[in-house]
Parts: sequence; C-alpha cells; structure tokens
Amino acid sequence: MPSHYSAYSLFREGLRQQSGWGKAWRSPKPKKHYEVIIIGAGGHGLATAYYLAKNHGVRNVAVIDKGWLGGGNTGRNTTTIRSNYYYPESCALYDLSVQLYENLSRELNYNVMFSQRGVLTLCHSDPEMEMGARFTNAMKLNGVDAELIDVAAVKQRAPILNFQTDARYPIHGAIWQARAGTARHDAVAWGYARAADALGVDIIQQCEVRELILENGACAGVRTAHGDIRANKIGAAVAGHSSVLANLANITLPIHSYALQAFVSEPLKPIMNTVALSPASGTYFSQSDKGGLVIGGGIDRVPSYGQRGNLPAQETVLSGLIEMAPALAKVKLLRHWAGIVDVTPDSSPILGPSGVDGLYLNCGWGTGGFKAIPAGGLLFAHLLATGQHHVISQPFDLNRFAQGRLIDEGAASGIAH
Amino acid sequence: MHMSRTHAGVQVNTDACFNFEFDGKTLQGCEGDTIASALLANGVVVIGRGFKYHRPRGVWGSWTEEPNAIVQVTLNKRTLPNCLATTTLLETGMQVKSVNAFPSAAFDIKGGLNLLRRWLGAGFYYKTFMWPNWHLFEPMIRKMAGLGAVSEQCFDDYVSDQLHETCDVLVVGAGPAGLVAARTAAEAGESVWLVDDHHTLGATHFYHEFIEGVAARSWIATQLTAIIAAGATVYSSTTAFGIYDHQLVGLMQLQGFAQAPRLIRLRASRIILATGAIDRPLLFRNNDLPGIFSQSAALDYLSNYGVSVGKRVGLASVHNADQVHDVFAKHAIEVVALNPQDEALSAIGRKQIQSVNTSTARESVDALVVCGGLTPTIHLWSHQQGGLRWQKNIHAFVPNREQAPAGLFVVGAAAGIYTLEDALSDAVHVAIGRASTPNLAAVSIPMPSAKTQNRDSQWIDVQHDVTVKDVDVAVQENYASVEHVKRYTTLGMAVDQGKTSNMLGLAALADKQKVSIPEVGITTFRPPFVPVPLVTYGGQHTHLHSKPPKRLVLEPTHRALNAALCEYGGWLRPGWYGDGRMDEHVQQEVLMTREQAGILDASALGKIEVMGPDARNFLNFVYYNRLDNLQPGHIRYGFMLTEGGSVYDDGVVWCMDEHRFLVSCSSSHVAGVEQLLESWRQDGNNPNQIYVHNATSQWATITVTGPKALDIVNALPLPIELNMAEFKHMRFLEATYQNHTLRIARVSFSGEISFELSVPTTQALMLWNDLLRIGKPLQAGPLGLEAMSVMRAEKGYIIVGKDTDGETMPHDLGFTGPRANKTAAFVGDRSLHTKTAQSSSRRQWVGFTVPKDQPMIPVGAHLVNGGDKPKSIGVVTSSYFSPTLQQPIALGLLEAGALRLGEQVSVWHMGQQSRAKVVSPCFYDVSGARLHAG
Amino acid sequence: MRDDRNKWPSPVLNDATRGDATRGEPTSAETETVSGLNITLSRIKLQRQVWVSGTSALQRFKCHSWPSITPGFKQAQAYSVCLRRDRVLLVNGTLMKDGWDAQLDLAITEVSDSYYVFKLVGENSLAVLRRGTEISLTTPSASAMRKLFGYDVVLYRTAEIEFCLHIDRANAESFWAHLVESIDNLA
Amino acid sequence: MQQFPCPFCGERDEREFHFLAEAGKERPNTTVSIDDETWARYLYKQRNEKGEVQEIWMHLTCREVFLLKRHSVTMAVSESVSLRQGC
Repeated sequence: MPSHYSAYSLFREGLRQQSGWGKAWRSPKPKKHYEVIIIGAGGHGLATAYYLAKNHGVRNVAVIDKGWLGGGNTGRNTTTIRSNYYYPESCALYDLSVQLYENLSRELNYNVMFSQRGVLTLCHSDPEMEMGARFTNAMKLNGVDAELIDVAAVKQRAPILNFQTDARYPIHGAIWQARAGTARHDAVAWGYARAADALGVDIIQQCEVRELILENGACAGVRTAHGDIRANKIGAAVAGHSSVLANLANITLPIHSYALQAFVSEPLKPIMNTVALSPASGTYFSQSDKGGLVIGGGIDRVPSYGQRGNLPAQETVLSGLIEMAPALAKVKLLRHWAGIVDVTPDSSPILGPSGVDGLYLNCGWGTGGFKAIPAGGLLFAHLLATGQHHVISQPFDLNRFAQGRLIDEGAASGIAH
Repeated sequence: MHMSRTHAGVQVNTDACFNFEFDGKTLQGCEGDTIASALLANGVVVIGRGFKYHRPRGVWGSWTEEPNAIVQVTLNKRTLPNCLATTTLLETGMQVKSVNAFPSAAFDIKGGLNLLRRWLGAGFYYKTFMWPNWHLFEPMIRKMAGLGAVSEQCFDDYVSDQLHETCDVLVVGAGPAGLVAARTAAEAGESVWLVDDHHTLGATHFYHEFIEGVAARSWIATQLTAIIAAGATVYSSTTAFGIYDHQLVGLMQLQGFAQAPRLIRLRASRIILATGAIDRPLLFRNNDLPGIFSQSAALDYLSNYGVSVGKRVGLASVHNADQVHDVFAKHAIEVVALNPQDEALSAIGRKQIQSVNTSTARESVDALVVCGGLTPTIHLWSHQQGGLRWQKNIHAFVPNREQAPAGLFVVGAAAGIYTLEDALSDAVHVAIGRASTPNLAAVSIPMPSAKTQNRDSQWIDVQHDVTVKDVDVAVQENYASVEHVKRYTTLGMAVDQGKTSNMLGLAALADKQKVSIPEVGITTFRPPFVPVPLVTYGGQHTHLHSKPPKRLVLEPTHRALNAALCEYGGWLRPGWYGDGRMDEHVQQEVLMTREQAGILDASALGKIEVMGPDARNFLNFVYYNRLDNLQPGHIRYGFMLTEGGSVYDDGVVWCMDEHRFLVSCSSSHVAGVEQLLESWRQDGNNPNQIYVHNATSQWATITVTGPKALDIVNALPLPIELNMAEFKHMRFLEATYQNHTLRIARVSFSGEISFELSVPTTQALMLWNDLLRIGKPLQAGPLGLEAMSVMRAEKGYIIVGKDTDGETMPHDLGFTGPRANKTAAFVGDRSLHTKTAQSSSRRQWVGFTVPKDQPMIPVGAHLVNGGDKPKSIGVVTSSYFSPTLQQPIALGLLEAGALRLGEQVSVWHMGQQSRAKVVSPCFYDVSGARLHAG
Repeated sequence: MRDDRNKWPSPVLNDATRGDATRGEPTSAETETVSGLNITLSRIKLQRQVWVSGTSALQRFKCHSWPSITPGFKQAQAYSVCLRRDRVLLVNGTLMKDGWDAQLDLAITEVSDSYYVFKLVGENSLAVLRRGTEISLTTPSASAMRKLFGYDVVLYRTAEIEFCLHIDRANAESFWAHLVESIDNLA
Repeated sequence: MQQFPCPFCGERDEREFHFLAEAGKERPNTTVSIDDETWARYLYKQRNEKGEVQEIWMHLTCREVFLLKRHSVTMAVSESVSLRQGC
C-alpha cells in the first residue's frame, strides 16, 4: 500500500526506523491488453497516465519505458518553469502548466519543491527594452503575470549580476515573471508516477518498444522485450527519440534531435535567488536548493543523439555566464551532461494525432519540455481519452506545418526559447 | 599543537616552513605541503562537517578522491570557496576556514542536527513541507545547504589562457604503468604527452620499495629522464578532466592559487589512461569518524609528507595489508591488525576515533587505516561510453577492451591490473599498439559487505551523509534502480562525484536486493573529473571580446567630431554628433537634412558582388522581386525571403553589367546574406556559372542626403556633373575621384534626394573631409543613424527586424506584385500561398498618429480590440516625435491594417489604453516629389 | 540609444588618419608592432590584393597551400594564396579589371582595402596561432582560410617561422587584441 | 569539439562548419501547382535517423557545401563527399 506523506507520517516513521514506508509505485508485469499505452515514462508520459486516470477515469493504462522512469530529459534539465511566452496559444499552454504546478505538491502528495522565485529575462539595450515592452504587453494581454522592470529593480532581485556600465552587455532592465521559478525535476516524475500508480496505472520499466503493431493501417499495440502488449490507443511521449518511434510507424516528423547541455556547479551558500536569462548569450542560471548553480544555454551546433557534452557549446554558455555575473567566474563546475531534445521548426510542441490511426503524439517540446509536464500530460490525456483536441492543444496539431500556421516564439520576439 | 612529522618526506622541504591559519589558529606548514598534510602534521583532525547532519569529519584521502576536507581559502585578498585541502598546495599566509560549520569545524553549533537524524533520512523533504506550501520552508533549507560562500569580488586579470594542441599519444597519469607507456611510445618515435594532476611527478607510488629490481624512486627518475630525452611533453599539475568526441581531451593546467587555470584542448590519436585506482572505504559503524584514513592516503602522507596518521593505528585492509604493516613498522608506528570482514567491527569516539570494537576485543587507537578494495579510475573511459566488465576476483568494474571507444586505452591499476609486473608488460604492449590480454586473475580482493546491524551509522557517502540505511529505505520504497537510488538518496552527487562512495552504494544496493553488483549496473560518470572553474571553460571570449562590434574606417574621425558611438546591427556607428541629450541632436540633424543636407557614414552597408553567366537568373531566384529585367546602371529595391516566406532582408540590387550585380543588403545581414547566396549557389544552381564576392570592406560609403545633396556632390573634383533629369532615382554611375573609382548611387532612405558615394576604403577620409568642407558653408554637416532612423520613419520605410518579425511576409508590407505576378520560381514562393499566408487577418504595415498635444505612443505597445478582455491585434514597432511634422508618429503591424486606414484604434501599454488613428505608413512627401525631383 | 564611445577604446590600428593616406597614396612605412617572448607581431602593407574566382583559377595561378612556404613574399613579388576550390587571392599582382571576364570565365574583385595584413615572426608564432585554432604544421590544408579566435582569416606561411594573416578590416581591431593577449599569455 | 573533413581543405574543427540540411531534399518545382503537404514535407520533414546519417554541411571558411556521412550517436565520421564537378 502506498503511504500517505505528511509531517506526521514522517515523525512516526522516524520513530520506527522508517519501516512503514510502502513502495512509491509497484513493478507490475505487463498485461496483454490495455485501454491506453503510453510509450515513455518521463514527466509527460507519467502525467498523461495520471490525468487519464484522474480526470477521465481511464485506469487501464500502461506506461512503458526502455529505461527507468524519469531517466530521460525529465531528469536532465535545468528545472525552470515559466510561461513568459508571446503568442496567446503558447501562453494558454504554458500558463496552464504553471497553474497546475502551483498546486502540484499537494495534489500529488509529493513535494516537487516548486519554488516561485521568478524569472528575469534581461534587456541589454534600448531596442531590447522596446522588445521587452512588446513582450510584456503580450503576456499581460494573454493573462500572464509580467512586469517590465528597470535596472534598479533587477539589482534588487539579483545583485550578483553584472551592473557595471562598461559591461559588454549592460543591463537596462528585464522582463520579470514573478510566478515563474524552479522545481525538483526528479520529484515531478516520481510524484506523478506514485500518484498514477495509486490510481491503478501500470508503470513498466526496462521494457523497450521494438516495433509498433500495425494492423490495417492502424496502430494496435507494441511489440516489446516482454512480448506484445495491445491497446486501443497508443500515445508516444518519447522526446528526443520521437523520430525513431515515428519511423516504426513509417511516418516522418518535422523534428530534429540535438544535444542540449546543462551544467551544475559546486554547492554554494545562497547567492542567487531567482532565475536570470541573458539573450545576448542565451545563457541562463539559477541556484538550486542544494546550493549548486544550475546553468543552461542554447543547443549544440551538431545534430545529435549522443548524450554527451561538447566543448564549443560549453565555451559559449559559460563565457556568457561569466559576462552575466563576473564574480562567479571562480566558481567550479561540478558536472555537465546533455539531454536529447526534439526541436521543431517553430520550437513549439506537437500534440495530436500522428496520421496513423490509434497513434498519438506528444513531442517537439525541444528545450522546454519540463515546464510543460502538467499541461502536456493533461492535454494529452484529454486527447487520448476523448479522441478530440482540448481547445488549448488544438493549435499545436501536426497539421499546422502544412497550413503554414507556425507558432514561432523566436520569430516573434527575438528572444530565445 | 604538536608536529607529528616522522621524517622529512619526499615532497616537503622541512627547512622551508611558514605560517598559515586554520579556523583562526596560526599553524606551521612546509614547502610542498598540501593544506591537508599540513593540518595533519599540526594534529588537526576535525576539518569539516557533514552536509546534512553536521557530524565532525576529518581527512580521509590524500588526493582528488577526498570527500570531506573541503575548506575556504584566502590568499592575497582572493578567497575561493570549496577548495579541496588534499590537493591545494599550501602557501605562506593562507587563511584556511572550514565550510558549512560555525564558528568552526571543531565546535559547530549545528552539530545537534545529528540527533534528529532518524527523521531526516533519504528523501524526507519529498514527503513534507507541502502545507501551506514550499515557499515557507525553502529559504531556511537553502541557508542550511551549500558548502562555502562565494564572494562578490571579481578578480582582476582572471581570464584563462586557452590553446589547442595535438599529439600522437597522450598518457594520463605518471604512475609506473603510465611512465612505462609514455617512455615506450616516445622511444618508438611518437609524439607523446604525459600529464599528471599531482604537483610532483611520480609521487603516486608508495607500495613497492623496488620496481624492476631498482629502488622505486630512482626507477621513476630514470623513466622520467628517458621520457623527456625521447622528446615527450611532460606536465605536472595538469588534469585531464574530460574526453570529448573525436579524441579531444580537456586538460586543466593549474597556474597557482586563485589564478585562472589554462585550458588545453589536446587532440590525441591515442589516449592511454594510466589513472590508477582509488581505495574503497569499509562499511562499519561510525566509519565516518575523524581519524579514519584510506590505506593509500596513510601511506602517501607517510612517504611523501613525513606525516604519520597516528602512533597506534588500527589496520583493516583487504589488500596489501602485509606490505602496509611493514611500512608502518619501519616508521615505528604500532599497528593493530583488524579483520575487515569482522561483523562486529565498529569505531568509537566523539570528534575523533578513540578505539575500535571487534568481535573479540576493544582496541585503543588514535587512527584507523582501512582499505575495502580498489576501484579502478575509469571516469575518462566512461566519458566516451567505454564498455565495462565485472571482474569477479577483484570485485570491480574494469574497462572492456573489446568495447573501447575510438583511440582509448587503459593500462595499469585503472585496467584492473594490480600486479606490477603484469601492469608494466601490458603497458609496453599497449604503448606500441600491440594487442594485450593482461592477466587480471592474479590477485583476489574480497569486498566486505555492510554490517547487518547499525545500518544508519554506516556511511557510504560521507559528504552527502548517505548511510546504508538510506539505501535500504530507497529500495523498500521501490526506488530500486541504480539511477533512482542515486537521485533519491543523493549518493555520489557531492563535490567528489562519488569517487569513494559509488561502488559502496552499488554494493549496498545489490546486497539489499540480493542480486549481484553487475546486475545492479552502474551510473554514468560525467565530466569534469574534478571541479573546474567556470573561467577555464570561458576563455578569452568574454567582456569586450564577446561578439565585439565591427569598426568603421572613419571611427577616429567620428570621435574627433564628438560622435556618440552606438551598436547597430553588429557595427559601432555614430548615433548622433555632440554631447548631452540625444533627442536635441537628433532633432537638429533631421532638420538640417530636410532643409540643407546631412552627411552619413554608410560604410556598413553590404556590398556583395554576384558575377557570372547565371548571375541574373540566380538573383531572380534568390530575390522576391523580379531582377530578370533590371538594366545596367539601374538599381532595384527588393526582399530576400526565407523558404518559409518571411522577410529576411531588404536591400537594393545594382546591375553593373549583364554578368555582374551588386547586392547591397542591410549592414546587420551581410554575413547571413552571403552565406545564403553561397548555399543556394552550390545547391540547386550551377556554381561554375555564379560567383559571390563579398566586398563590403573594400568600399566605404558616404551618403549625402537632402535638398543640397546635388550641389555638394557636384562640388567634388569629379570629371562629370550630375544632372537630375538624366540621373534619376534608383540609378548609379561610376566616376573617377582623385584617381580612384567612385560609385555614385541615387537611392534614398531619408526621403530626400540622396547619393551614396562609395570609394575604396582607404580613400574614405579624403572623401569625407571633402564633403564636410563643401557642405559646411551650405549648413550641411554630419548625420547620425538616429536622425536617419527618424527620417525613414517619416517616409514609412521599414527596418527589417525592428518593424518586421519572423512572420512578416512581403505582401504584409504592401509589396504584393511578385507574389501575384512573378512567374519564375523564387525562394519562399510557395510559402506565400499557404492558408495562413492568404488569411485576411494578417498583420499589415501601417502608420499611427495621435493629436499633437498627446504623448508619443510607446514602442512595444499593442493595438487591441476594445472591451473588457482586450485582445492583441497588432504592435507598435517604431515611434518618434517627428521634427519635420512637429507631431508624434508611429509605425506598426496591424491586423488587416490596410483596410483600416482612417479608423481609430485602441493602443494598450502596461495596462493603460489610449487611442490612435490608423494612417498610411508614409507621413512625408507622399507624392514622392522630393525623392524623384529632377 | 546607449552611447558607448567610452566603452570601446579608440582603435589602435588606423590608416584613415595616417600620413599621406588622405591623398590616396598608400604608406610604405612599417606600422604597429608588438613584441613578446620569441615573437613579433606587426602590421604590414601589401601592394595589391585581388580575388579571382573561376573553375580555372587554381590552375591559372600557382597556388600555395598550408603549410608550404609562399615564395615571393620576402621580395614583395607577386604570389597567390588558395582560398577556396575556385578562388585565389592574388597578392602584389598586376592590375586587373574588376568584374566578370567572359574570355577567361573569371570573376575578379580588388580587395586591397578589405584586409588588414599582419605578420607573425618568431619561434612562438605557432603557439600564438594555436590559441586561436587547432592547427599544426603536420596537418596540410588546401585552403588558407581559417577561423582564428572565431574570425575568418587568410593564413599562410612565408618563412620557416613566419606567418602572414589577412583579416577583414572591420574585425581587425578585436582580432589584433586577441593576438596581443595571446602573446602576453606565452610568458 | 569534433573534427570534420572538408572535401577541399581537409580536417578542421567543428567551429568552422555549419549544418545546412539533411541530404536528399529536393526543392519542388514551384512554377507548377503543388499541394501544401508536398511543400511542407520539403520545408519541415526530417528523417532524423539515430545512427548513420547523410547531411549537407557548409565549411564556413572556404564556403564548400558538401555531403557528410556520419553517425549521430557515436559521432564517428565515415566520409565527406564533394558536391562539385569540374573544379
């Protein structure tokens, strides 16, 4: 039986040598048939299963993964959560996610440590301030909290940044989203896994999908290391490997896979209380609760499925950080790693039918999948349960490419996403 | 304090002693000491506190594997947090402080947290702090966490030198196997690099008195001499911290305390790792007490630093115990032999070990030396996903030579070869590229498991305070995979990255799950091998070296004219001339130009020549506008689109002759346009019939614009006289000016008659001075880019990227002709006819006005549909107070804007609404009479 | 807009205000020079530089590639450097008419004013170059075009330990600063 | 930092190269009517193979556009092929 978590249960278990904690989730054997199979036990897949069970009463669900749950990009990102987007479609999607995150710990009874410490998108010149105004206005009109703040207000929020007037990229101000922040990435996967499992979802780890079972042009199940598993509907949420999966269904996607690197420093006493992004270098950073600086930037230049870092991108990102906060140049880097991200032409996700009956896609999140986990899960569950788009996911259908209806945040704002 | 040096040691110079401080106390150290060896020599045992429970912790190791001895060091007013005491070379006057402890490591007020341990086990924070929400608890948790504090001080001249090197063979590690490999390869004529992270080469060897029948120290010296004589490059204090794709090794070379380390990117055809092995701790009750040392560290301190870890020392070792016993005995250290497998083994003491309990006795000791086996150092091998194999007899993962990454080899203890003879002969084979199957079965090393009792006092990861019990609970909760255990318990994720804890964790996990270690698997090692300062990665490309702007040939002249220099599209250009407020200068420069003339440095404009028999058709394909009918001497304005149909650049194209065109693109897009032209040229066209020469820097361009422009240009010493009736708008001609070619183009961005005068760049000053001299009596003078930007807005001309975004298509800007009529294929053509491109609600280019007495419309304001829930229907992209019209004007993109001319529209900015009138984007000289004057 | 005139130092390299350049005559005097440990960096002037492109360009002009030593440099005679599969840089050659030569199928553009030209002399020359890119005398290359410190340059060898660098004049200032900094780092 | 062989220059490090597109993309003839799907496939669809890939790259310094065959997981480069004839 899963245990309920609370200060009381923690106290009780402390007294009895932690002996009462139950399993966070089971390790079930796969059944022959499910109503829905979700491929990929990352944040999106697990959240989808949870909302299928909770919102739609669909509990005969399996989430299968070739590795361990939460072992892909969910556990390899820089944990930023924000909804500072330009287009109404993006704002609706990402702000739904922020709203769900705001209540997620209590809903899942698992502390995902969503820390709404705010995100600063720095503006380094007068034209960037003008673009910042355009952006801030767009967010406000879309119902998302945003402020265009001046340099004094930036300094108050992040005094470690570079406020020298002869800086290469002096700070003129910033777009500030106060509700944005960070969360503990593993906890999001684990929290959803535990909650979905409690609702009857089977999470099957170490079970690679080798083929899709295609019958009469429709997808009827998956052929795995543990045999065939059939289902009425199959949902794929496999991020950087979406093209590989699509290939099993003989379709190609508008996706390219790249390595995205992330960095963490040695643990330090608190020095940075918010998240800051500098568009000049594409570098952004925050400080984790453990004290490490968590640093990210743009994708590598070479298309890749190799989960390894590469020195040129490191030089770009980290020299950008040194320019943003020169006092941190002496901080030591502890670890860097890479996730494989699925980049679409407009850097917006793809949610919707794949073109093969029975197979649905949740992919294309690129560098921004973590922040969208709750919304991606909720919308994908809606799609799988009803066969219809939720109004928020409709614009992100695959058909937008043929229609020329791209949702290109980068094009709109000149600010990297 | 007592100095407990037994003898001089090999590395330290006891004749050169100096003072340093630890936690406020003055101590003495010697040249060659690390901070750790000096502290031990001074009898300091408690050096830090655990991350979570603040239990007292002492030195365990003697090099990079050290999990505990992390200190904050100040020297010469530079403070660095989180220095590893075991690797930091001691210097005179260093002030060393313990981290994460207050007031000191010895007396830490948070030491009481240890009593709450039972409630603070693995992952406890996932289970609480949810009500009312995390924000209530987070600040307190954050303050408790973190090790050292980083100062806000910026070090001067703190920039890393970075360089690239290549060699045939890189050997990492100067132990016996590394030395032999390096020597063999070098003597075989290969270019060899030998690097070691220690401050002294060959100092890592302490087990054998003799190597190949020679005293160990002199054997090492002989090898080193031979290696250098064979021409190898040899570096100490140099860490190979990561191996990247295509055999590139990141080397960090230390430059002294708080000096930026150098980064060497070394590409090696073959990389031989001789990185040795690391001692494993043993799991028993209170195995984290200060005074418990790894066996190799105890030997290192003794032989290299002359420091004995104790006088009566317990020894619980599964490997080489007899040899260690002998070495200790030689230095008159009393050894209490202990059985490492003893189920009852436990340590006793408060802040330091005082005695050891065994199943048979209680032994008083002042130190305990342990070895729970060896873990080959295979981090670098793993960086490139080298395959691993479980070697049963030594209980270790060793590199699988059959799954070696390209160019990577492992020798010596890192390969699991623990007998010297085997290691040396294998190293010779590997060094000359010969296959070798070393015998790994020669040695057996058991792996004692955790004791069944007191599992919450047996420490696996001492830095992160992870116990065997934590692993048990994780498994019980089904965080059963090795990755889950690592993340749930944070085992192996501390500053030492699990160098000592990883294998213990795997063993505890296997033990709990009742499976073998290889069934559990292994977590991935990530670079860097040791923490590397950010500055080392950053290199020179920071501050003013970060994407510096391009510089104009006339910059000194502009400076002399008191120009404000601003960055525009990657160039440093005059924004306006004069001190003080920008606005006044801009107004004045606009009026000067409209009434007389302005002289502007337009040298940054792109000048890309496209030549060859196919040049015309090629440009007709690359441009939105028709260029197939452009006549020699004529110029045409046009757009370059992306294949997605959006406007990438605007510019003008000159037809110089049938086979030669000049693309004058915007200054910020020169590199991009040239690259685009090149890729289309070579992909889908015949590259042998088209050539693209980017001659932007060859030509300086000075624009003379305004009613008096003609007079000024005609006053130049030219062999021709311009005649407006013949020399119409959008034409160009070539003339000779002071024996140099002068190109004169009649094009305009201001709306006034304008001439762009281009000369070879070295002649720019002469032309500029001539123009200024001629213009002066006519009240014409230098014109900056800000005023030009105002004038183009008055005229309704766009700036691509400011007034357009990545969605803007040419028909949104009123350029509908080619979309409708052009029959030839062109880049982006089909995208102009998608459902979205045909939509009637596209955002179109319009102007806005407000009454004269009202404030300017802010750039970035949105245009909205009225009502309580305003919805954006457009944006204001440019806005100025027009000096010419004496009223505010604005430009922007508005849904179906072309149909709304004359309508009032709501302007929304930061929650405030106002009204503006939608007008044609051209505010000035609508008929074009001034522009086309002839 | 932000006025950055004080942030960016006045250019060290400058020929617009130098001597008789105003009268259209190139100066022949040696210009800026920086010396370091076994190395001298100086700016030099070449008589003429021309790009010639075409399928026959490489055969027509005897072209030099890395790391062969370009003859003619010392004597200020004409020589040519290979830039691309179909482009050469002619240095100190005869005057050629800009444009498309339909007879020879060659595209010709004079670029004498496009480049600043620097000379590195001394044992540490290669060590300075290696700070800017991965380069060695044992890895040949057909083209003299490289990215050095991130900038496009033409780089060729003019003597055993002497190298010539052409850099787009707009980037020359910051490129020069990189070279000077790297010379400082040799110590 | 990877190394790619430019068919003309030889080995240079990755900072000198720019990825252009997957190989085999042919621009549809836009002078005749083509449907949205055909155009979108040309513009956006990617094979994005995990394993051996064939891509079009540009060597930024000498501007050579060429075919590169490499492995998208191991990053091993097998071949680079010039697209130019007659030069």
